[in-house]
Amino acid sequence: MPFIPHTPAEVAAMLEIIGAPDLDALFDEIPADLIGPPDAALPVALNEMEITRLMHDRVAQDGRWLNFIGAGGYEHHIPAAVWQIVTRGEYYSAYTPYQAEASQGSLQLIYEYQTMMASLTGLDVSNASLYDGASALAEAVLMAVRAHKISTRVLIPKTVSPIYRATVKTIVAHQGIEVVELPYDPVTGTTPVPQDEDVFAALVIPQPNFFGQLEDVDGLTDWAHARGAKVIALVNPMTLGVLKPPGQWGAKDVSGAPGGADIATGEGQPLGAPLSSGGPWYGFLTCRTALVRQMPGRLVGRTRDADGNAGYTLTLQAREQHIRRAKATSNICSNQGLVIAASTVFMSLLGPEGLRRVASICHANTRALTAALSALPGVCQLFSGSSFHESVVQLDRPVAQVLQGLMQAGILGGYDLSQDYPELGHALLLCATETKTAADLTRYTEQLAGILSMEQTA
Amino acid sequence: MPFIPHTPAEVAAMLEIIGAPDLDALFDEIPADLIGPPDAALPVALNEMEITRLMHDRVAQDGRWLNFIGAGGYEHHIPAAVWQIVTRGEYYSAYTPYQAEASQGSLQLIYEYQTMMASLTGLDVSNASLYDGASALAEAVLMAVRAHKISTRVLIPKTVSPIYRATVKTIVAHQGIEVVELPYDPVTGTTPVPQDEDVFAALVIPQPNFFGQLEDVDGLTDWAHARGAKVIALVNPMTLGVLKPPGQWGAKDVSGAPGGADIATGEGQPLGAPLSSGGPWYGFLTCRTALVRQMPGRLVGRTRDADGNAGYTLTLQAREQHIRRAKATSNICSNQGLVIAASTVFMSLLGPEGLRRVASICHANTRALTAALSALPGVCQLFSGSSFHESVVQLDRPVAQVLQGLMQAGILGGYDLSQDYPELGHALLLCATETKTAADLTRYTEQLAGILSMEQTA
Amino acid sequence: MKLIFEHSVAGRCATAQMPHRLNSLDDLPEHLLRRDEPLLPQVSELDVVRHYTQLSQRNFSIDTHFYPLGSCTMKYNPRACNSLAMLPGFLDRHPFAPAATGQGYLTSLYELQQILIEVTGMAAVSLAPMAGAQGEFAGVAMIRAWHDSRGDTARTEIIVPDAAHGTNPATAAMCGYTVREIPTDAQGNVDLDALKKVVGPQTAGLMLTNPSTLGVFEQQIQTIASMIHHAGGLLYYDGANLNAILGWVKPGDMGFDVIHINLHKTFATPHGGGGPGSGPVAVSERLVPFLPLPRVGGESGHYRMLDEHDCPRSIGRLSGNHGNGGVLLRAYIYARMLGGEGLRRVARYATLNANYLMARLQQAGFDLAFPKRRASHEFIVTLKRLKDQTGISAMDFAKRLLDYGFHAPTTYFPMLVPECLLIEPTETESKATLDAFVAAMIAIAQEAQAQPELVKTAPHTLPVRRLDDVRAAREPDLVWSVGRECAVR
Amino acid sequence: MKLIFEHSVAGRCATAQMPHRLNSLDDLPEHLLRRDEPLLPQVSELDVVRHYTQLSQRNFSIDTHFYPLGSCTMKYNPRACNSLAMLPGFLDRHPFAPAATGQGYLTSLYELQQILIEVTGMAAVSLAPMAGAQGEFAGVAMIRAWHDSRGDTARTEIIVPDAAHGTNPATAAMCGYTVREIPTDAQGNVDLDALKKVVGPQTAGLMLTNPSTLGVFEQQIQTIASMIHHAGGLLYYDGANLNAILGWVKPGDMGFDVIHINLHKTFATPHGGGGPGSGPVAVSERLVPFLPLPRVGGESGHYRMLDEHDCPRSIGRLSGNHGNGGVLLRAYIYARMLGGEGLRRVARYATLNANYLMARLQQAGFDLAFPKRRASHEFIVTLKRLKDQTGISAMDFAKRLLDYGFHAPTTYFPMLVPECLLIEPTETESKATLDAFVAAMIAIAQEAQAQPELVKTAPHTLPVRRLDDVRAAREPDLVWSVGRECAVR
Ligand SMILES: Cc1ncc(COP(=O)(O)O)c(C=O)c1O
Ligand SMILES: Cc1ncc(COP(=O)(O)O)c(C=O)c1O
Repeated sequence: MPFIPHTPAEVAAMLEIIGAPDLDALFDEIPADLIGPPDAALPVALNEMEITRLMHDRVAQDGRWLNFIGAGGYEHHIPAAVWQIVTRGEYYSAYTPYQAEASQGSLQLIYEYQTMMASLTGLDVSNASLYDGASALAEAVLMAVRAHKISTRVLIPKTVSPIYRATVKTIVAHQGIEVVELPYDPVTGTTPVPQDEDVFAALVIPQPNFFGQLEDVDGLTDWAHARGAKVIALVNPMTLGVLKPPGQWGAKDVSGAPGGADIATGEGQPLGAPLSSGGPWYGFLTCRTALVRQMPGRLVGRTRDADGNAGYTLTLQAREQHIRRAKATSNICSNQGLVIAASTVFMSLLGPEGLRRVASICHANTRALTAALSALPGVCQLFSGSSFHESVVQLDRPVAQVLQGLMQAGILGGYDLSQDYPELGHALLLCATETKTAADLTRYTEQLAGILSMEQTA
Repeated sequence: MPFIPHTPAEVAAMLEIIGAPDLDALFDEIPADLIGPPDAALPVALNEMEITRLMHDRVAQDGRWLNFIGAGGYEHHIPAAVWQIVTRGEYYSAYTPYQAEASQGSLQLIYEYQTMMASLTGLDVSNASLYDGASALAEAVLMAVRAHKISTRVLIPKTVSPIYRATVKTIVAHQGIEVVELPYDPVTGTTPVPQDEDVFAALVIPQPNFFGQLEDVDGLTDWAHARGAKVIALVNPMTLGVLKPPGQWGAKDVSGAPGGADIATGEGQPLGAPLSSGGPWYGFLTCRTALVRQMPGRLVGRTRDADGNAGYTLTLQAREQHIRRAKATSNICSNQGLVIAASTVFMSLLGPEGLRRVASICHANTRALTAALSALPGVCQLFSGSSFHESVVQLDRPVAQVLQGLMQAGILGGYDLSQDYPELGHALLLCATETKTAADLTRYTEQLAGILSMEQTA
Repeated sequence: MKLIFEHSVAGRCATAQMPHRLNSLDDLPEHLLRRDEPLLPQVSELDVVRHYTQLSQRNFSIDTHFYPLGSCTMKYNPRACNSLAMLPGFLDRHPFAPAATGQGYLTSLYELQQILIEVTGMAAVSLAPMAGAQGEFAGVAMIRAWHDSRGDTARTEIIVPDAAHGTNPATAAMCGYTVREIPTDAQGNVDLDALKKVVGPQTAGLMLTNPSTLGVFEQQIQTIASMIHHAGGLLYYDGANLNAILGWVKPGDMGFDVIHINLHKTFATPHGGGGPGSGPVAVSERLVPFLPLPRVGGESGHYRMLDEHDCPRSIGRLSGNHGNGGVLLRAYIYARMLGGEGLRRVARYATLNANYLMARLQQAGFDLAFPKRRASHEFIVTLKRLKDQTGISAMDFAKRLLDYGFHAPTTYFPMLVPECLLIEPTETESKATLDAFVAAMIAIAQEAQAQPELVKTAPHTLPVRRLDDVRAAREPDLVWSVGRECAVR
Repeated sequence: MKLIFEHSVAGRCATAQMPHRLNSLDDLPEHLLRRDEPLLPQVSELDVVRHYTQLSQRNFSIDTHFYPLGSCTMKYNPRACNSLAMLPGFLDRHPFAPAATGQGYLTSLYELQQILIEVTGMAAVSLAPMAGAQGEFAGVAMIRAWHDSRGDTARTEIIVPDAAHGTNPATAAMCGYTVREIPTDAQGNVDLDALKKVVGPQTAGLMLTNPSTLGVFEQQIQTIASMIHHAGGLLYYDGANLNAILGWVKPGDMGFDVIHINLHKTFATPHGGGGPGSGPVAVSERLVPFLPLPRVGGESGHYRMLDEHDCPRSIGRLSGNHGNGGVLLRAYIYARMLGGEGLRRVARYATLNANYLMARLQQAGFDLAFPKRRASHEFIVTLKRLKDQTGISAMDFAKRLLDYGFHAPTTYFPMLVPECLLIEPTETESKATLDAFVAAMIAIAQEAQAQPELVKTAPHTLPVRRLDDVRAAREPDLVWSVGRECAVR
């Protein structure tokens, strides 16, 4: 019996103690008509050897590719130590640290994670993760609206990932929140300071934005703050090794309080989570101390034990669903604990200098690739202004067709923008992280040159 | 500086304490003419990302194969838990448990291993491993000669792996030991009871032998014992789930003492070590209590601590080189600790029933494959008698040529015996373990049929 | 133990993880760049490995301890699920890589969908929700979408029993509903009279866990279902306790319209110190169009993710991709290793273990919350009598269990049972382990009489002693900063 | 802790690891089959995972503790070496698979050979030896083969300094030589006069570790080499301490003819609780024909294992395959991550750490065995004075260090220094760790005066207290059998 240790003799002894004649009797409180027969449609058991062969075959089927897709998920080197450590049973098979004294490992690690994320984003506090970047943005929107108290209008630029915007809409749909999308400047691919004069609760500012372009975060922050709204920074944490942290966006505010975004959120994947077809990744969320009681998700605090020694425990749980129920800041319960454990180990291994270098090389590689591709006939860089580690090029023919051609050469050439942004024409979003060598960039360039030199098929 | 944590400030502080002006000064006792310049011929450092890419490329280059080679290394399913557990840092990065109190993990595990191996082979005690099966056989020969005291002649059948025989010769070469090779019966592929009437120290009995055939272990054991010689069993531990253990070979001896082999040895790889191009595997060695002081290698014993609780420690070290020096039973020091840790976890997961089933399926698969192949024109099974999970078939053309053809179809078809045993003609040794499905056997059979149906190339 | 930051030395780094150079960023506007240095530790690779290895040893976990945390289904997480889901090819695949490059992966997900449909008795499933609570969200949002699609927009309430997990009312609120809580009767069933009183035209639906978090099977489920359906509402099944009936009772057959499944419970995916989980949501026929996106569609060899074009009436997306892919792979592998028969066995033996443990504890003198009922896969012990006698609370008792090498059961949930321990042994634990746990429970009960202080001040053998929760909440210390080192043990 | 056998229950098994059926064996003769059942545990997968996970926590290791075990070079074992060497394709390859299916693997080995040749200054290398001692065996066997090849068969002795590791004399004996031990002078160098007396026509060779196991560099090495060579003998270099001079001094340049390298020391491959190691043996030009088999030969894209046909004068084979392949891969990966510069840095910082630690301990009042010498990568503290004063031995001191969370240095080796601690910090430890170790040493020295019993009865905080070694040897209990359960802690 896979994973069930009982022997017939034990079962008999246990039934005897229970006073039940047989195993079926244990279900005797369930209305008999509800109990079904064994399900013949389900497959028969495979032993570990068989499933191992099956999964090896499946993964072999999917091949190895040279990947230039970014668009919200980034291929980075993950040190071997990261997942070797976090898949240790003590982390992997523990649950939420409800018994603090028996969970100091997870708890201290989360406290360290909170510290790192708060510092990286330049804000005061961090929670212990949400599901992913898109849903975390939705939670940030809800949080800002709760904090603002007056308006339920939220401004989200079109330079935020379309899929993130869709997710926000799904999740905030039933709370009377009005999501207003802000247009972008077709020349720079960034969000101009809006003309909007209505009251609103929050402005979301992506940095870098979905096109890889750098927004005028200072101007946007100051504009929103001047109107009494909260600023939600949507950032790629990998870039924060070199880009100005949300906590420092904009001017210091008149009252002398620090300026900066009020909330920062985003996808934690670049910090140590494998692409893994999209998950598990995690959403991070940091904010100013003043907002902490509006924050969804778990928080770990440092405290003292009966001997006065430091120890760690879940805290401020009065915000959470298991205490607050219908009045909780969110319904979230399980989060992405193991992935933030990986991130914590990842950030420890990289340190400030590693993060800086990785980010700088991603930037340099994408710049170099963009330049090389743009030099080809039929290709041009779409936006002016600064981009970080993604950029948009325009092709002389449908992107899907070109990507198909690149696939023949083992290359995944980028993300086709024409579905989400038809106004941009044959626009391709590409990304070359630190994992790409000069030879990889050349290979891409040469293959694309080859494809574009062919007659265009209908 | 890869893996070196020092900062310039720390280096300066440390030099100050030492009282050395600079780092070079630390080498000032080394004759200056011995110190060379930096070595330009060595490659420059790769960071982890780069070496990761390189090794992934290398492993991809080597491909995936359907393997029917055995000949001393056997493809078995290894439960995922095995190497996930033993590569935990606490096992992986510990050394020989010299400080027993700080090494109870490794020590208790070895004690468990010793118990399992002793029981599996039907003998009294086991050491904590030797390097591999071939070198362990050499150590067993030396041990038997020491124990016998009179003769230095050792009989080794030709049905022992040629490479094992070669290894024994290398290792015992300088101790005046005469190795006599015993012929095999060309009909059964097994070793007849010898005619040899001279005194000898020990007889090696392989079971199954290199051809996969089962030897008359009882007859051979009794014959050797009747002549006052020791019996060294050379066994595949995986088969001992179903084959008679060495400790029970032959008749009980007249004095009422148990019969059976005096020493058992062999390659531990089938019990949880990956093929891994040949290593690290390990040699096991078990024997009767009476011989324990002749045994090479480490031994763990159970004892008590100051409170009377059970604990484990290295023991009987007076046999070993670090105490006994030139008079030690062997020069072995580092052994194959991590691999026996894997074996111990492996045996625990399989248990007696698992071992039995795996062995029985290996046997059935090889039988089925042999039968299917033998039914092809141009193929016949070479030996009569019983074989276990390897068998020899004779082809109508050179084996190398056929193996080459099978490789085109992604199949490694077996081990070519014609180099080591030219007298057997076009003989191929094949092995189908439990990892092979019926479809795999069919694939092999069909491919071979295809190859053999072609005209023979010169 | 020191914090990783306390190992930091300016200028140190884990060099093998460093790119060789820092590339120039001078093409970027100065004012968009970072000036200060983030507070990440500057440590060596050995520092990191040693710190987090040592830290890990300060956790209880399934791999090291019996972990009978009620409602959480802390069963053995097979190691093969981890290693196979982490094969390099699976890890390297980008979510936006074309479906053609992911047939191996998508086939696995598609087959998982089929398995989940089968065991729930529903018509279709979406794997998108990333935990149980998000599955609940999707479910209640679909209930709303269904009512809306019929123009039935006056329904404003979701009914939730008082025993429900906090995620249920919280979810209903997130979906804009008012929560109507209903009480539980003495046998742990829903109080039907109370239910009758709150059901009406304003009822959008009812959320129910069955077996409930009280550890008993709701026997009147069919009556309840018809009451709700009769009033025009829909039934939501919180599948957190599916482990108890897997392969025996299909939520669809009980009359439920929507269900989420906690793969990190019933399907043995790891809990990872808090997550990731996965909460696929399955629905009956009428709700299929509303399922969240994406779902795996297509046919063998040509599977792909269905999107807004395929499913225009979907409630939409819940995440940037399609849920916790790696968790889904683990669940799939687990399901295939168990097969149909094995999945059915899960409920049988989880129930056996719970009833055995319950019987043993009852015989040892512990009070059960529902002594007349069968346990499902879990059950409740109440220590109220002990508390009244000795002042020792369920929390004290729980802490003392840690000293005996057992993770504590869930405490103070469900809230309606005073001083409760919700105990869920799961099917993967052996009789010997359960017996050892009973022995510890008995020993502590004796200590409670003989040496109450010992229990009240527990734990005594863990890396820290009892932690001050009040201080943690009053003076929140949520992030570290330089100079804030404190007593180390 | 219980033994795994004590968890065993008849009829239990880890089902997922079971083939579905037992195949008939009735074609095999009855008398060749097993009748009894081997004593393997009958346990579940969770039993196994939990038992061996818990057990692991009862070990000190590099990943958890500072481990300054002299002569063993317990440096950080990079995790990437493990994961890359264990890529499924490497693990699945059969040793007899044709070279064409292993070019990725063989290229790595070939390049490792080149790296080892380069750092040793020798002409060729064989990766076959499976640990240092087997490398020694191969080396001495080659010395013998060389003399034999020249008809110079009257050489019967190998000279070994008294400070040598036990494997040296043991190896010489295995190769049929008589061992001539020579003393060490007060500065830790070989006593040249004594050497002169034993060198002669009967001398086959000399085995030397340099820096020696006394932690000092043998300064007269060039003189020694010419003495031995002059007498017609060869020089064997025990490379266990290569970490101390890696990239600075090449054994070949010192005049050595043969060297083994402990990859599990200098090249950071794991020690695995005792092994596997790897002991490649490198030789100067004249010994090349005798190198053990196999070696990797051929050229890029066409590498293959050289065998008896290629190298007919080889001393032969030492194992069934070609050494510890997986260990070789790890060493290769490590070497590539360090590169030439990084390898040279190893010796520099290993030396820095040793000299720093030595200076600190000396300043704290500890006696050094060779106070006038530089430490190489290790050094010796002698506690003779303390022993005389307090009765506290090096062993007591070592056990007390465990209580402080440090693995003990090597004790009582080399034997010629009384009450010695041989301390090797390695280059991967930080100053902070060394400082903490010094603090512990000082604290224990104070305890030795103030509370000697505390030290004599240490350890006090480990899973077991001081173990009775005498009992272990007098009443050997080497295997367990049913009914032999004993006190558990
Ligand atoms: C009964 C019940 N419902 C819902 C949930 C929420 O599931 P998740 O934590 O996966 O969001 C839980 C989790 O503990 C639960 O026990
Ligand atoms: C100086 C010295 N020589 C030789 C050896 C033997 O090496 P191995 O254990 O790899 O056989 C050692 C091992 O500890 C050693 O320290």
